Amino acid sequence: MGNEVAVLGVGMHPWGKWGRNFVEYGIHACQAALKDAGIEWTDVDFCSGAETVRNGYPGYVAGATFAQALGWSGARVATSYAACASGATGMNAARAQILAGLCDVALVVGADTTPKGFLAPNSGERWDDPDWLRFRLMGATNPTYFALYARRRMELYGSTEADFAKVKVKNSRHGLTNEYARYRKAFSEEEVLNSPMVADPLRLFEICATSDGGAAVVLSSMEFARKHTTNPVKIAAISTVTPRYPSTVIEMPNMSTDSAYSVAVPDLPFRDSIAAAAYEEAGIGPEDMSLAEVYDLSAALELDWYENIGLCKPGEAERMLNDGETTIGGRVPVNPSGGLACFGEAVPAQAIAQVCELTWHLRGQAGERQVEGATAGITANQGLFGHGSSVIVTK
Amino acid sequence: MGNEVAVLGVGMHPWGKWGRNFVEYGIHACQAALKDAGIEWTDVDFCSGAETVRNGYPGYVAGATFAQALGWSGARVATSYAACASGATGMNAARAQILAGLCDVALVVGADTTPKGFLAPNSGERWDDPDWLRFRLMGATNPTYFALYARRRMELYGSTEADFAKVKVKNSRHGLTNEYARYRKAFSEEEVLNSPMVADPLRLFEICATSDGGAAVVLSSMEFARKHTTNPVKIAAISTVTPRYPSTVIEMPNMSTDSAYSVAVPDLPFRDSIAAAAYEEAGIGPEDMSLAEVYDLSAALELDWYENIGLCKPGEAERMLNDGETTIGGRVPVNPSGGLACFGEAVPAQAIAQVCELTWHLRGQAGERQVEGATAGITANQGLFGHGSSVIVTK
Amino acid sequence: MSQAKTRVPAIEGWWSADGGAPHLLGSQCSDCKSYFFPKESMYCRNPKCSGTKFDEVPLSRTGTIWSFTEHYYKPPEPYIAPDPFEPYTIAAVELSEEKMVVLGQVAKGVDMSELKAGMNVELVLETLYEDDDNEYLIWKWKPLAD
Amino acid sequence: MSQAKTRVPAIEGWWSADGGAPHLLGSQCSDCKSYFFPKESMYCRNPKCSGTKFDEVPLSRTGTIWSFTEHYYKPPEPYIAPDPFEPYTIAAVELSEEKMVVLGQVAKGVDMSELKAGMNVELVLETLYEDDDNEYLIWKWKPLAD
Ligand SMILES: [Zn+2]
Ligand SMILES: [Zn+2]
Repeated sequence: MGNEVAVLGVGMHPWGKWGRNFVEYGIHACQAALKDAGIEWTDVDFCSGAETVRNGYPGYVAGATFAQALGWSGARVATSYAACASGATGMNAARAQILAGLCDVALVVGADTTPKGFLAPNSGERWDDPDWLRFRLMGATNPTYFALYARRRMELYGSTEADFAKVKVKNSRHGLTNEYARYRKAFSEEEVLNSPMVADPLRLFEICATSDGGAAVVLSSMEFARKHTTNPVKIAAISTVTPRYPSTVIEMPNMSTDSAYSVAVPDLPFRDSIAAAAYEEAGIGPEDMSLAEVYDLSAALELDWYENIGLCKPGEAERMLNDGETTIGGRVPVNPSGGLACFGEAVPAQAIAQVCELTWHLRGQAGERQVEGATAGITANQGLFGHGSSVIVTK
Repeated sequence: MGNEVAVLGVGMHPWGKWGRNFVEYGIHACQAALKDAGIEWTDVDFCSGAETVRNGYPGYVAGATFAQALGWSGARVATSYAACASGATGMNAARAQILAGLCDVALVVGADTTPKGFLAPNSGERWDDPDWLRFRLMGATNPTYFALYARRRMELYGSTEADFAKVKVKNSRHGLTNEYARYRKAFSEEEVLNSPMVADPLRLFEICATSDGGAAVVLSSMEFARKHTTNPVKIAAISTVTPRYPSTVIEMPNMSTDSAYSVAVPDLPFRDSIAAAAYEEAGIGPEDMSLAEVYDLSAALELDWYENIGLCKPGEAERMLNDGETTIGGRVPVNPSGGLACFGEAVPAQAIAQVCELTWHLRGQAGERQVEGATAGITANQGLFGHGSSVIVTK
Repeated sequence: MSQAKTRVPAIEGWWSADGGAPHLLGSQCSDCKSYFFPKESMYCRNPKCSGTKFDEVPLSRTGTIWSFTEHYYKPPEPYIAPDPFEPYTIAAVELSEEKMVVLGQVAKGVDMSELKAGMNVELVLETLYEDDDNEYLIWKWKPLAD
Repeated sequence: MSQAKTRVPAIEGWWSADGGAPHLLGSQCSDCKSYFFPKESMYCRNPKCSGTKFDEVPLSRTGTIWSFTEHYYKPPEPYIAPDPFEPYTIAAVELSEEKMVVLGQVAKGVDMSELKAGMNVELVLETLYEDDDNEYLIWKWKPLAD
């Protein structure tokens, strides 16, 4: 238990398509998290920003941008980037500073303002950049990859379009009363299945949008936390592992995988290994989880995650879903926040928002969407270029 | 001394204007550092990359890019950005993981491929971005800021153009035999003073160029290090502090400073506070330093650093320089590597390269430019947006 | 309509039709024999191998489908889409010898409903886009009659 | 040569000449009275203040020179340089009341050799660049006769 840090405060700015400066969302989230923690900004020793690469220099130096906006206090600063895992990397940087005894209190924050439509690569001809080439040579968009995973489930396990639609239906109901969610509308299975096909078998309402949003957490040493609160929620593990060679599951933005010709594939594929490392670090397992927040970049991908984080065996996710086990009230609710289905992705904020959600449930503060008696939860996401993260939060 | 980590290995790729992919420089440096450490890539638990923002997605996720190029090993990964301090932030991330007991061995790497000419802001109209506005509204380039600092010395202390030229002369001699330096030519004071005026009082040969280059260090716990070597060089401190409000010295890329109308200026200006935090962390002071590597973005700026890192009192830097105290063989040689004057800046690699240089001197491996009997050294740099760093390396 | 356009690769050095049937060009580490596509030329990506010598090799021109998808909307640039836009199918194919998965569009005229995971496919060359002078060729995957 | 061009600000809302002499427009925190330029409107940057209300205020139009420099080379875009390029001088000026340093070009016709740290200057408006229709105005610093 020597690896634990306290989640002293959490805060978010509502997700949406506000079109304002990302700094505003981040500061709003910071203020909320500081207030929730009951501390002042000047108590913060370390300001850990999750970077946005779409907002010029202020986004590249997000940690410093937020520190300046809150008021230069002499705090130490860092900014992390790891695609969808940026927020988790930011939390991991803060956790390590605390566990190393280099600081007592850290503020972790991520916020984004996103352009409309498909995420597209930067402009210019970049024949060296796989993210540019995949569009140029074959039109492989982000939904391409999600669709390949979805179709793979159908071919392997006989999953149906209705199964995928049901994930969206479930998440849309979960997020209905979440004040931070962008979309608060209960979708029916029929509505989802009638939405336009984007990348077969995935339809428009099954693919995650990009959003503006911001989230922040205040982390502290357990010693500091005990002076401020009783029984704080704790971070028991943060996994930021990379794949093992050869990684033979196709991943954004690549057009090819490693070859398993001369080296055997590892025991665990990459997505499974992310959560496995978190469980190992926390010393608890999937059976101990009360809830999970996973990256439903597509409705179908949520089903993969059930298996990747060990909630069920490969091929059993559809049964779990259809039996209501992952609905609030079920055995282990998944995405009680509403997930990306209700939020849309605000890249640097998302992994932090997942931890905010778990924290509210473990404290019993999740309101109408409360998972009763929650004692431990796990987050999971996967980004580009071998990035992924999993965070375990416990009571 | 519980805050120490070992510098187990160091490595660099020569600086230049090679125009190749930045990954190549980084991998070259990594291989050199791993070989120097006597370990394999698969021994590395944590791969900490310093980001380059000018090389597309592979640059944004530098840590993962290098980890993939070396071969996915399942290592944990992070990427840090902090402008000129990126490399130090990457080392600080690695140090914290080690001190927290989350990993034993970390590889820190930064590399860059830079465009020709002045550093210019990203394209497009960005009325929100101070880095864009300073060019648009007044043509405030990077040399503008260096020139303002230089002229301030002249006005305040009576520094002369000859003083600035002598810094370049000294550094050009220091770097003459450094195999990693880009420029290896001994400049005379006359040559420097005859070079074209760029931003008065700074001339072309007194302003740092942008370079391609790569540098890497292997850091480990002291316990791990003792199994692999005797008396490893240690990192005793890494400072990444932000300014304190109000910060009233003009800084890139801003067009204005904070106001000291309602809050008094802090005891230490920002640049002084960077090194002060490092000394406090290390528990030693300027008088203990055998050498220093500082950011001579301009020849004149090196003189500011003498005072900022406490080698002399304000206004005494010119005397120190002219008495030969900062020349190899003098009391506390500054930039024995040749500094940015001989390297040109490769942003994400530079703060790491500074630590490589100190390590060679502390080990007695610096060849013809060896600072004899070196027992401790300090690095310092300052970047954009409230970033700066200082690292103290000891024997 | 005058003469035929010149057929040029949409990207240089990634495939060849020299010696008959078209195939992708990969590289193989001289030390550990690992295959790479696109070609790796610097440093072997097998973490236990520090090989730096690579041979350019033709890759298997057949493989089996791992998964597939059809696109109904025009993707953003730099994709050069026909006007009017035409849906296209992408398949992920595991090469028979190298055990690596390579994406590619599926050959024109193949309906997505004909595809199945595990199906054998072969590599063909087709036009990706064209301008006034040239047709730009890219590899595509085409089901093998069995 | 027909009529005079329209004089418009090179950036909106950063300065004003309303009520006579030109001055920069800053903001002042209602709580701690800290000044900000460019205007802060969201959250006070004094770390000990959590003010979120700001008044737009005119800033001192005089100050003292902290430092200065003259540029001999054309800077990159987005600077819009005259053709042929003309050297320009930039001064860092501490505003007399607000104790903040604000950069600006030095007024045309002032030779850099006339400048000294501590010298009193005032704010004037001059053309930064022009196009067919407009002259774009920006603030500049001009030494005060004393
Ligand atoms: Zn090999
Ligand atoms: Zn205030």
